[in-house]
Amino acid sequence: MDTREDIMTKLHLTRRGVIKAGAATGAGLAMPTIFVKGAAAYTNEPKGSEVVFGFNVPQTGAYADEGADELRAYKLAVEHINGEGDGGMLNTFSSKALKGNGVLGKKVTYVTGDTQTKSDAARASARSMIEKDGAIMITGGSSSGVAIAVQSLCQEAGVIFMAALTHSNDTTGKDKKKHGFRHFFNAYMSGAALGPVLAEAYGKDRRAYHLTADYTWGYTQEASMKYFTEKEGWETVATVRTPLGAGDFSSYIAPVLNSGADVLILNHYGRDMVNSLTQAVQFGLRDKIVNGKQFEIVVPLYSRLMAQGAGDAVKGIFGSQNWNWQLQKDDAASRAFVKSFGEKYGFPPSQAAHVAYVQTILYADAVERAGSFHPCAVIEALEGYKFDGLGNGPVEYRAADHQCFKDVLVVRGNENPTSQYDLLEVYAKTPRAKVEYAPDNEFFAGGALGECNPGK
Amino acid sequence: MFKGLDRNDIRLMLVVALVTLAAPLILNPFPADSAWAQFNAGYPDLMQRFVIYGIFAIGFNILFGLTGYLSFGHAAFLGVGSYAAVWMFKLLSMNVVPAVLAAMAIAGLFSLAIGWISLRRTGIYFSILTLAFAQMSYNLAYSVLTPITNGETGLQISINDPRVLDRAFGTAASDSVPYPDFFGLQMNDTASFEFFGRVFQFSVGYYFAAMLFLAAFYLALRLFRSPFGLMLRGVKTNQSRLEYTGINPRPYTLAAFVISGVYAGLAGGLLAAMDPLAGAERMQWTASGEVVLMTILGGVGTLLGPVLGAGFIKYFENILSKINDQILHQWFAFLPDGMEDFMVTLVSPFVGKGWHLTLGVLFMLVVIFLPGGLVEGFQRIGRLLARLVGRGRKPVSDDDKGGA
Amino acid sequence: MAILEIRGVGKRFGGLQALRDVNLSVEEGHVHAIIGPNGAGKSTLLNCLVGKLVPDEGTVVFDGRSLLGRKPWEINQMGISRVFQTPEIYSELTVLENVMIACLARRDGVFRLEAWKTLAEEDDIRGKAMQVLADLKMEDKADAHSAALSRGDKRRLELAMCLSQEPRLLLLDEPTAGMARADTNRTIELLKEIQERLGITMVIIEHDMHVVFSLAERITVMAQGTVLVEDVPERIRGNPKVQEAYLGGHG
Amino acid sequence: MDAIILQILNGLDKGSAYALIALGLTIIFGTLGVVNFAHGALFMLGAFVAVTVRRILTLSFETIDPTRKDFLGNPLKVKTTYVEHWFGPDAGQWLIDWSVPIAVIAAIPVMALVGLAMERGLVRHFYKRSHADQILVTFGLAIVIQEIIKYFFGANPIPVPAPEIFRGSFDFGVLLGFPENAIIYPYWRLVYFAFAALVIGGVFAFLQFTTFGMVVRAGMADRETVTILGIDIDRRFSIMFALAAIVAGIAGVMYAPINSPNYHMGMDYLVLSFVVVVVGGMGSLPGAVLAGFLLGILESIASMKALIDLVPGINQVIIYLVAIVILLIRPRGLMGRKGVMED
Repeated sequence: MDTREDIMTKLHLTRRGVIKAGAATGAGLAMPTIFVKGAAAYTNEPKGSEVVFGFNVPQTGAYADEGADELRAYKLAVEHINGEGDGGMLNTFSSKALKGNGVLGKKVTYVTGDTQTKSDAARASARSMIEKDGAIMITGGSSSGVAIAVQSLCQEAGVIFMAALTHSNDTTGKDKKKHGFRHFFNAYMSGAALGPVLAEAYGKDRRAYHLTADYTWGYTQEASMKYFTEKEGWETVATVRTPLGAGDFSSYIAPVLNSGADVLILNHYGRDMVNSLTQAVQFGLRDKIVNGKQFEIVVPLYSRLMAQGAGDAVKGIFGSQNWNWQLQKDDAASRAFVKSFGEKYGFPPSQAAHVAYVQTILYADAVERAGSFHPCAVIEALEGYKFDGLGNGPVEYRAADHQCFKDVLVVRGNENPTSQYDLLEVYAKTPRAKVEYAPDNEFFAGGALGECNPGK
Repeated sequence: MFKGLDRNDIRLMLVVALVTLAAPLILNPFPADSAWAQFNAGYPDLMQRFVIYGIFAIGFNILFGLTGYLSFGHAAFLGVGSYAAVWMFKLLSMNVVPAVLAAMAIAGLFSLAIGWISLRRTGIYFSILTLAFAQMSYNLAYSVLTPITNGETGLQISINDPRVLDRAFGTAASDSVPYPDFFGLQMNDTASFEFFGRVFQFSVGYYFAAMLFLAAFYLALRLFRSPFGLMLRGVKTNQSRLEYTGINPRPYTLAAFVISGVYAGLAGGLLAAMDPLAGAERMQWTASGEVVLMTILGGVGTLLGPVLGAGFIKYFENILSKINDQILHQWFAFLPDGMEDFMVTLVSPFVGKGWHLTLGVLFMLVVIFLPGGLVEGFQRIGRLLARLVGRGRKPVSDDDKGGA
Repeated sequence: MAILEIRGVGKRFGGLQALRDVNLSVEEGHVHAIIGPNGAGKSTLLNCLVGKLVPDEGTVVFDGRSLLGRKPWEINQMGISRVFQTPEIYSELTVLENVMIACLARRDGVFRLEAWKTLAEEDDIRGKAMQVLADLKMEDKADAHSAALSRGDKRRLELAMCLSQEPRLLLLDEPTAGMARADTNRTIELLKEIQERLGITMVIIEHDMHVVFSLAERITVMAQGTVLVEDVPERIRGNPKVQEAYLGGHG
Repeated sequence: MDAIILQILNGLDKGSAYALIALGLTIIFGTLGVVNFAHGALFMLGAFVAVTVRRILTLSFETIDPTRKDFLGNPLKVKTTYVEHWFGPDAGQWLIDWSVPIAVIAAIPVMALVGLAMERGLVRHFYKRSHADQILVTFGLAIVIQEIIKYFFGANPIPVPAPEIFRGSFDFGVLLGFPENAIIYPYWRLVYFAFAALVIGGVFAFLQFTTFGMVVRAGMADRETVTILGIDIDRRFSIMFALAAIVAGIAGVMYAPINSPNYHMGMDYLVLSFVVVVVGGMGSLPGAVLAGFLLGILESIASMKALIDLVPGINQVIIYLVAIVILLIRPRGLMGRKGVMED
């Protein structure tokens, strides 16, 4: 380390820094004057009256619509932080640090980028936000791969990453980072929340067949579901890996009935889930009686857009969600959010929009409470932070792994939807205590947060 | 050094070198707080991508432009190069030299194996063979090879990696994830100057990649003008004549295939050196298709074309996708309210989430109006300028006579 | 001494016996013509010589070494060059580049990876190529695109490529096909001159009797896949078998 | 045993989809010599014809139901479709239910127009250009088509259900003496298979037994000669392009209930269809069909659990592996002609 620093001093290079000698040279010249960026204490320290957030969401590719919904929510959050609009969940948020005058008096502006749901493109986009636009915080994500890739980039660059949609255990497990924070729930929590509900609804004597997307997220989802259903007494007949984007799942679905299984668990997301569920229903699986029981299908992770894609096929099918706008029935915060989002855009927000909004507010609030944009101070303010009034009831950002802990929703496909927005209905809330785990739980072991890195 | 090159080639090389070295200045024409700052491309990440994808496309063009063999699986070599580089970072040292060398070596071996099989066929049969190999690599890297490639997330560096050499020399950082460096100069070290509101960023990573780009360009230039290059063009024009002239085309095409594979490996290694993460998407057919498009768009078989094509695509991908309604409103703020909204509505389908649309339209326009690719466009502008200036000299871009 | 010895060569394509027991020997330094009506098997025989086809039976020996099973480039490297019926040139390259490829192939053999040295440094090769072009009075077209050449010039270019390799045996497949009489005569003169100056052995396949009798020292007449008769031109002219083969009989 | 029969049946169905897509592509390859990267987009457009027809049939007007509330607490607007309003609920529901077969009929003229417009407006000018230029321009076109669809329909898949009576599956196993549920096959896939067989047979019969077809086949073999004979082969080629577009389009319509249409599905099938066409052999229609079925069946068999457990990842690579092996054994694919797209 020492030698490296020596070399850098000699060359007047600092990490992402400034040539200090340039100032002297510049001052000596009459014109044109060379202004040197003032020495910063940390990466992209905001100097003027504005501060830049980076919204890095999928705008092209399979998750473009989810990205669009996230972006809507980000814009709404920025409005509320800057004191425009009706304030949304700022009115219900347990912290009152944000005053509607931006963050630390600086007006929030934002830049947007396209992750294309590819780790590469997502990092390119995030790097351009950091290097070119001076973003102080990056938020977004559409898949766990992207979220983990961008999270480690932010760690290296010294900015904060507020993950939006990422469900893999690894994000706050073996790939956790000091600079990364996840509000969204994870595969383990889905399993923990669904296990007991499924056992209650379908009985403890069930035989499950897993179809699993053949990549990292699929593996963690499968492991979690297997663990928690077996804990309830279910037997796992088989787990089969399906190629990403297979399109036609018939050759995977057809053997299910004859395998002795009476439940099919689809560890798929996005288009894979839409297609595999549609096709499983088309096979008539749910009309069959196997082992003397009605055959059932389970989709551990739901999103509203996926439900819309699958249409009628979701009716009566269990899954889990981070948040659902129908919570507004008995939650004032959700009501406030649905109102301000719905009035601006004309339809209720999805869980993607919710997590995007909440993460932005949480970051801004942490800065305000810390009194500084310095990433180390912000991290300190977020770690172990307990809050309420953002739609999920009481929530804690656990210091050990930067994962939010809260109640998890079990949802079910609505048998009689009134519109394309209530295809899913809230079935049960599994309390936080039941989905919580120790930081060194086997599903999350390995990896370390590392140290706070102010960059420069 | 310039022995054997004519004046036009030397001039071309010098212009390319000058532009490359001055890129941080040239690509930043707009003040940072102006509405047009969006179009600045002079930040490290994008400049690095320009030169790295330039290397990739130059190498691809050595195969496609000279021999006419259209590989639809070249991204596999880029991906393999990236994985090799990251593994070197993890196992040996954060120094980029072993990583880049390993990337080139592994990609070379990989392309030797694939080329040896695929070159048994010509035309579209060859294209499909290369495509099949690349898609297999991608599918496996994304799924069952996850232990080696870290699948969906991509291979990353972690604090606990062995990094044998770094530990032996005591340069291994223990408290945080290290960054690739060139004997102590970290790739993400950047010096920035502010000058009349323009922020110029000089990054170590960019200059490291740029030097390798210039070397790659120079080597390609010589290769184009070499007897070897002539034989490759012979393969493209009339393979059977070549056989009856006493030349076995196979070793030539295989050599061209491996050279372009090594170029791709170098590009992949550099991508990993600039940003130490290797994702499987780098090997997908869309990535292979992208380098084909870069080459055709710029001008097949010309020296400069593929570089222009690479720059064109990467520029529009990175710049257009970041333009959002907020920025559009800024641009058209000078118009009356109704007009402003109308203009924003008109333009917004082409930027932000619609950047693909613009790119598609541009592809069609270029291929319809500039059959020779962007290089032809430059030549036309050059000729026009020459005529305007009224001097009889040939314009610079005419030098790019690379062949076919 | 015979430089090329063909003994008992036969070739079948499915049910068609294209060549049957063909025997032929070509003396070094001679111009040897092969004539015969369409379908006589002349081109098939030629393809068996250059490695495009492999005979089913028989032997082909060039300068004491068998040609059977060798690839076209190996046969060329042994000193056999071929001019095609329709000119086979590198139409996207310049005339000079066309000839330089042939010169390089002669010098470097089947494969040589030298990507660093440029053509501009290859003075010897360039000089030799220019020399051959000058011999064929094409030096003024050296920088022209070969696609733009006239048909006659394309044929001369192909000839230049073959000659630049200093072959020991030159195979010419209908070198004057489709030419006007004046061009044909020029070609005859050219070939004569080359033969006199360089003493290259030539095998010419030709329809045009004018060409054949102007050039050939020996003539082999083929019909229906086999050799009908082989002799000096004077005796071929009056041979009744030949007249029968051309004029009537088998139909 | 039953597992293998099951997968062969699945493979026939997958194969009929592959064959249909590849058929149109190979018509364009074979007749026009054009590398059409926009062919996947035609398939996708077909699927969106199904979406559009369903949207049109479900066009509705709103009436306010004051007794119910929407998500913001305002009175709920209840939608009634026009077809139900006009034809009564039963007939209206029936029309909506049968939207996919109706869409097939609608897709024929629509796709013919799209095909003609593409050929006349763009592709025609690229017959004499290099394959590289053809790739660039058709790829550009594919992106433009797909982005236009995304602009109007979004990126999310849109469900297009098959008619109600085709839901559920048929138990083949019982017929063959296997236990219940051993070999099941969804009704809609039976329909799809029959439909594909019909279309493929139709195209072959058209090319084989009509004068038009004979001329086109002659044109495929030797374009110049046919032109010399004074036949306007260009006009026929435009019609062939339209035909290819129709085949791709109706394949897309019928596939919509299996694979919910999304704007990107064309690109997803593009690579696969190229592989099928080339494995079948350039310029050979029977080759494309044969390769489609072969790859479909092998892909299905490779997705059996026993095989995946034996060779991990085999289901990920089977198609490409088979393609490589076939191309190495047979230089021009299964039934390719010499000299087509070999340089």
